[in-house]
Amino acid sequence: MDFSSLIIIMMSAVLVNNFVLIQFLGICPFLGVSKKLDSAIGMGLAVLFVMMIASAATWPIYALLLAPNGLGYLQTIVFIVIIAALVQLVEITMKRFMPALYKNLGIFLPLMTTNCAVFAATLLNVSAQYNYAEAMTNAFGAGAGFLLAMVIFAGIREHTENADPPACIKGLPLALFSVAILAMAFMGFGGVVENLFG
Amino acid sequence: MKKIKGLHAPHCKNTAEMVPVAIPTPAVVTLPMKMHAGKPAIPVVKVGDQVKVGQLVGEADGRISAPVHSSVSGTVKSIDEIDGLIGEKRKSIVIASDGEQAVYEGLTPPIVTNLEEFLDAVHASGVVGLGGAGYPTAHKLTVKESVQLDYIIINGAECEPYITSDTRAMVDDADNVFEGALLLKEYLKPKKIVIGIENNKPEAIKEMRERMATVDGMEVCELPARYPQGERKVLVYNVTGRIVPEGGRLTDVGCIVINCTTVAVFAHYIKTGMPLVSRVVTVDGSAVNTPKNVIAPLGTPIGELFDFCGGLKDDVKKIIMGGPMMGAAVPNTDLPVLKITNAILAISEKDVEASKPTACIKCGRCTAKCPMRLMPSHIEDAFELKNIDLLKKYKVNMCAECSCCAFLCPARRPLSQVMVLSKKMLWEAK
Amino acid sequence: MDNIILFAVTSVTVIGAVCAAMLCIASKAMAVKVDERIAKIEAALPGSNCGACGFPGCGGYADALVNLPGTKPNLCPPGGAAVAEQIGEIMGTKAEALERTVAVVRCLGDRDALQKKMDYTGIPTCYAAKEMFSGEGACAFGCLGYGDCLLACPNEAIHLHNGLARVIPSLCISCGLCVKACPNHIISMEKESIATEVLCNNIEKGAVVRKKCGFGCIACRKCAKECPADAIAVEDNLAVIDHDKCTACGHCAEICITHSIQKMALKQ
Amino acid sequence: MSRYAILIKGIAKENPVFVLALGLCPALAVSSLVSNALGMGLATTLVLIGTNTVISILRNVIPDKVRIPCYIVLIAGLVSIVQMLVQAFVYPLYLALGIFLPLITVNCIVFARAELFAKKNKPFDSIIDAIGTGLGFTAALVAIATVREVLGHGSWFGIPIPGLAENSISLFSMAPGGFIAFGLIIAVISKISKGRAAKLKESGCASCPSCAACGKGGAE
Amino acid sequence: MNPVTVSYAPHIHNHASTSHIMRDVLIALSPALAGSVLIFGMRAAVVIFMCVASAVVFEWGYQKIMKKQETISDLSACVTGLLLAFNLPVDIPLWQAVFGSGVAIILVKQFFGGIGKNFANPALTARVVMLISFPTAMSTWAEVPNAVSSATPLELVQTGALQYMPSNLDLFLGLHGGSLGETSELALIIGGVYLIARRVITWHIPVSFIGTVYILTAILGEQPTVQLLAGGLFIGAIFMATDYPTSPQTNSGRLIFGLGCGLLTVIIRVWGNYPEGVSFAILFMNCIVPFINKLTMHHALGGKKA
Repeated sequence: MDFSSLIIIMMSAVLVNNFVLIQFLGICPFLGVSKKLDSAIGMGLAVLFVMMIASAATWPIYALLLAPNGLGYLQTIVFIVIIAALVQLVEITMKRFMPALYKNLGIFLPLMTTNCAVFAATLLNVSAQYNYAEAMTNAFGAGAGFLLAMVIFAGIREHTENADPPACIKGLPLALFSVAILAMAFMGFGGVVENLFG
Repeated sequence: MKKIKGLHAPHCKNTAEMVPVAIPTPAVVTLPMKMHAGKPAIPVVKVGDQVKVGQLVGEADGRISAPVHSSVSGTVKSIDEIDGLIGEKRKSIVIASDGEQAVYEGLTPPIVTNLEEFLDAVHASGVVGLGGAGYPTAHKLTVKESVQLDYIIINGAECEPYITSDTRAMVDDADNVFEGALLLKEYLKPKKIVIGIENNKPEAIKEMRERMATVDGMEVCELPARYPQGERKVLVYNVTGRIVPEGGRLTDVGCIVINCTTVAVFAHYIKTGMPLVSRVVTVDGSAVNTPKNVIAPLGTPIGELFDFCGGLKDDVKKIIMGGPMMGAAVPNTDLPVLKITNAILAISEKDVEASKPTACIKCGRCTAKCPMRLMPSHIEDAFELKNIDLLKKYKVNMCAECSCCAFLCPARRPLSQVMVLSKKMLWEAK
Repeated sequence: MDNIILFAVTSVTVIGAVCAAMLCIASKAMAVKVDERIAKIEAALPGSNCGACGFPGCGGYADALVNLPGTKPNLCPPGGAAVAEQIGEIMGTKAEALERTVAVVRCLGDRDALQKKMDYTGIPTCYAAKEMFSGEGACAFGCLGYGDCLLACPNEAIHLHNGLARVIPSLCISCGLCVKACPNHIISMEKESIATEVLCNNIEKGAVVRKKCGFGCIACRKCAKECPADAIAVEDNLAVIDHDKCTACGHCAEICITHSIQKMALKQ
Repeated sequence: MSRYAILIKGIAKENPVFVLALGLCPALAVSSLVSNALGMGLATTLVLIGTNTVISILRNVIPDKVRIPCYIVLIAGLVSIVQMLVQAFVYPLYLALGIFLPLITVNCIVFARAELFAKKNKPFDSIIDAIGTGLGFTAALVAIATVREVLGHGSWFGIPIPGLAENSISLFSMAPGGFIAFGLIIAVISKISKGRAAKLKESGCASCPSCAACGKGGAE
Repeated sequence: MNPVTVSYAPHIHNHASTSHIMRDVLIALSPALAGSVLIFGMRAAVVIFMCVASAVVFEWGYQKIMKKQETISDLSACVTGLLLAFNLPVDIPLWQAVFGSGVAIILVKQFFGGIGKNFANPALTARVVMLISFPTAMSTWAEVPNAVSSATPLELVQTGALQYMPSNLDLFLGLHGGSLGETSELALIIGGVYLIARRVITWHIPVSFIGTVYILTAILGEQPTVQLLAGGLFIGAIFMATDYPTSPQTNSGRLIFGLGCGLLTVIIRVWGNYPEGVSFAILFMNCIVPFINKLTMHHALGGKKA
């Protein structure tokens, strides 16, 4: 297995093909839970975590069960069921054994089921025909990219908290403009990953 | 050690050469029972009582308080609530003067032989921090046994623009300042007594040097003429290099800072038995016809001081009790001269800076120049969001209220007011 | 073909069943007890987290209702009687009736009525102006006119008119946030049934008040003498109406010399 | 409520994208070209009609406690079918939409309608609601795509606009431009509706109806 | 006596104001302005005028329409317009220049609440927007008298066409292809020295930014002198990165900020798709200023650890 190809997969998922900023995945939680830095970190970590376990669970099922039997078209339904079940399971487990962590992260877990970033990560792993290590790296990169974007964005939002925009800009539009600027900053990284590690 | 540099404020010490002159006895004086920090004094006279100069009219309520003495001879007219420096109500004794200025017969110099008697004498003189803080001096000088007192710093910095009353005290009343310093040395036994004077007062430095040079463990420390050298924590840091911890007192680092006029006043009391009944007030500003240093009985309405100085020009737009950096603007000239009133200023309309605040451009000047190393622009943000946790984090409680931030702000943000209100908000939230 | 369909159906079913079974077992094995009444009450509360109940947000109130015995069910002013009744139902207690209250600004000193004593330049909030000789007006007890209450109001029920805060009774949701926001304490929550109210807070002597404000209570005691129900007393140079005794005749408002007693119409 | 009102509500007053701010991911991701936007909107409408119909029919059968998993499976199944239909008949669109086609499964709008409407209403009303919401979604997508395609490509529905085609601002065809165009449209709408939209919806999923379904009603 | 004014202390101020600061920045930019007109001819003056004028008009118009307090007199719109113009090639279509001003003033500045409230540098963001929107126009460079190639030195580095590289002196004086105001390091340094002397900016950001680029490129063997003198490093480091609202407020924060800008600039220049990385680097660092501010918070004199 080529180590540098793993790094490329991860870094490009973090910087170049950032899920939120470039690929428009997981916008809802990104905008909704980024008002405070603490909750942004919690949400980001939850996404990262769920993405990892979801990829860990769905990839083998696809590769071992669905693909060999020509059931690739079942991936949507199977994946979403597995993600939903996993999220529930994690939530229950966490509530029971790690109540402190649950207090911080738990409230974000139910949002994961309908988080398209998580779902997309599992689908992308399959459609890009990654092997297991690559899939896990990709999931980690995507999650880390989400976390990074989320944290930076929360910083910006706290910074612009007492900005005084016109009423019609306040809230969602202002947040969208901030994301746009952040996305442009990320566009500067185009090519860096391939050239640096390739 | 990197000293706190401070900033260039205009000096405007127009009255530095002017020997204080006494104003005619006012017809009525108003003596608030709270001219100091701590508990108000308790009136010991009734309406209609005859009082004489130096007679006790308000008794100190405990040690963190100060007695009030009549500054005129006459009749107690009323005991009423009047406006204080920010408009709050303060119980005050109003005395109608008979013009005689008869001195109270009971005044005798106190017998001072040991520390305890010395402190009692300071307490009885009614003296408080005359530089503006108004903290009862006797309590300030009461240090715990465990404290190793290294420095007593006599504050002659007088870094605020316009004000020259301390300068005059160090020049005209140099002997009393020196004798006070000797008393401090004798009874409090610090390792060193330092008098800090800004280098824009050469005469005061000369006078003090002449006297101090004769005694061991006393010296004059010349300070750069930059604001706020006279802030107590800044003074301690610049003179000794010691940092006063948050919430701590100066004695925690073995220091006491005491105003030079304060020293002169209790020295005078111990010599003659005359308590604090009048003080030197600098009357200045662009709307005053002939700026002067005047000696005014406490409680004199500030309007009479302005009248004595040739009256106010027609375009007066602002009246300030204290200096332009930390003083309080007041709505009328009825307020009395207090113990802490070292200057009153009247400013013409053209010099009142009416420019409206504009948005903070985050230039960082307030942060760079704050002597306490706070971040005023951040504190303003937190204040506007009413975020108590952030205010705590930004340590607004440590603000010295020197107004450096607001002075420097290119956007003219009301930063010093924000600081004071934030402190209040923090205090209310506790 | 049949085979594929069968296989597809089986695999989805099996995966689903496995997941379901796992979750069932997990939720049974690791159940954490939560009083479901909390969730129910939270659902019944308005959810605006205004804090008028005295608890941190609606969730805090719901939690307190269940876990702190003795917490009254009628503490939610925005929710009013309907919510109190619902909570009572959930908790199995009977709710006391709660008359709607409305914020009343006890001052009539707008810019025309009130003498000006100075120009204030500084932070334009009541909170700040209070610390600077109580603002520009001569009266230190009245409305400061910078609208702190207006900012506190979640329902835009307060507006400023010529330097005086006014409440629109129909929009008031009884949360009481304006009462807390006013540094001069001139806003109070009054029952909506009251007929008249003294709209002045100045406790200075009549002659002083007369100089400062055209609508100030000068403590002439006319209302106290003429009130048929004997419901008005003058304390600290200020008339006070005892609403329990008041018969809503409205006489005091008609005879008040300075018009500082006004008729109230707070009902929706 | 009349059926006409149900239909109109979804398009205008409760427009899922502009007013409720749901389904933002597809709204931003596939709105660089009008044709893609239209395809995405119609595909979503199809899924909406399907789920609303089935759920409405089965509303008395599905046990309340496990309704969410049931909806998920049902939606995922329908999405798979739509996916296959698109693949079979409009292959270019299938390629253009890529991953966002299966992602209809996790589109909050579908959940929201199932939970908030189909669960409580008769099948026919539910279908109307689905059509209304779907059309609202489609209209929103097309609106965003119009701005983005006209400015970003200088064309509309692939037809070049003279004068603009050679002076296009390609930012709008990329991710940041998507955010900006969407932000501008929302700002204009909330300006026109005098802040109603902004008030209804501060941002994101905090007031997403399916969040209420997921138990915590938003994270903040 | 008329009612007197009552306000909180202090009752005097020093004479700095926002418009004074902006005026100083304009003065500091004037050598570069002269340089750009000298090097690129009258067309440069036209572009600059369009940018400044449209920036002012956008600001004025926005504030009129939104009924906001008018702030064009603080000159910040002029500075933004001028800086934007300095970042454009001389042959840029004028409508694109106006579009850029609009983005800078309205989208980046006014939508966030006007001066001081924006988190990203308006001129710089507008430049990035234009770079993404008009890739061709933004990298078409006019012939410069005396220069061998119209391509910018950084493009020459990227494409490996080093034989066309101007001499270091030409690079320093600005006699080479590039954006209007970025080419003449001499003029920019004069402006920078003026700003530091007037205490409008501190030395921290420019020095750490330029220093980082120099040291890193030296380590990587990428012709540090050329990297320094070619491209927009100086205008970025002296005028863009030091923009008050979008840079940290403490000196230690400013050092970190400059360091980060330098690092990202080198990464993008050496490995990225774009020949020039200064704008993206500063923009990215703008986004993380809140964190730098958090990290470099002043410790109050004698304050206890919270």
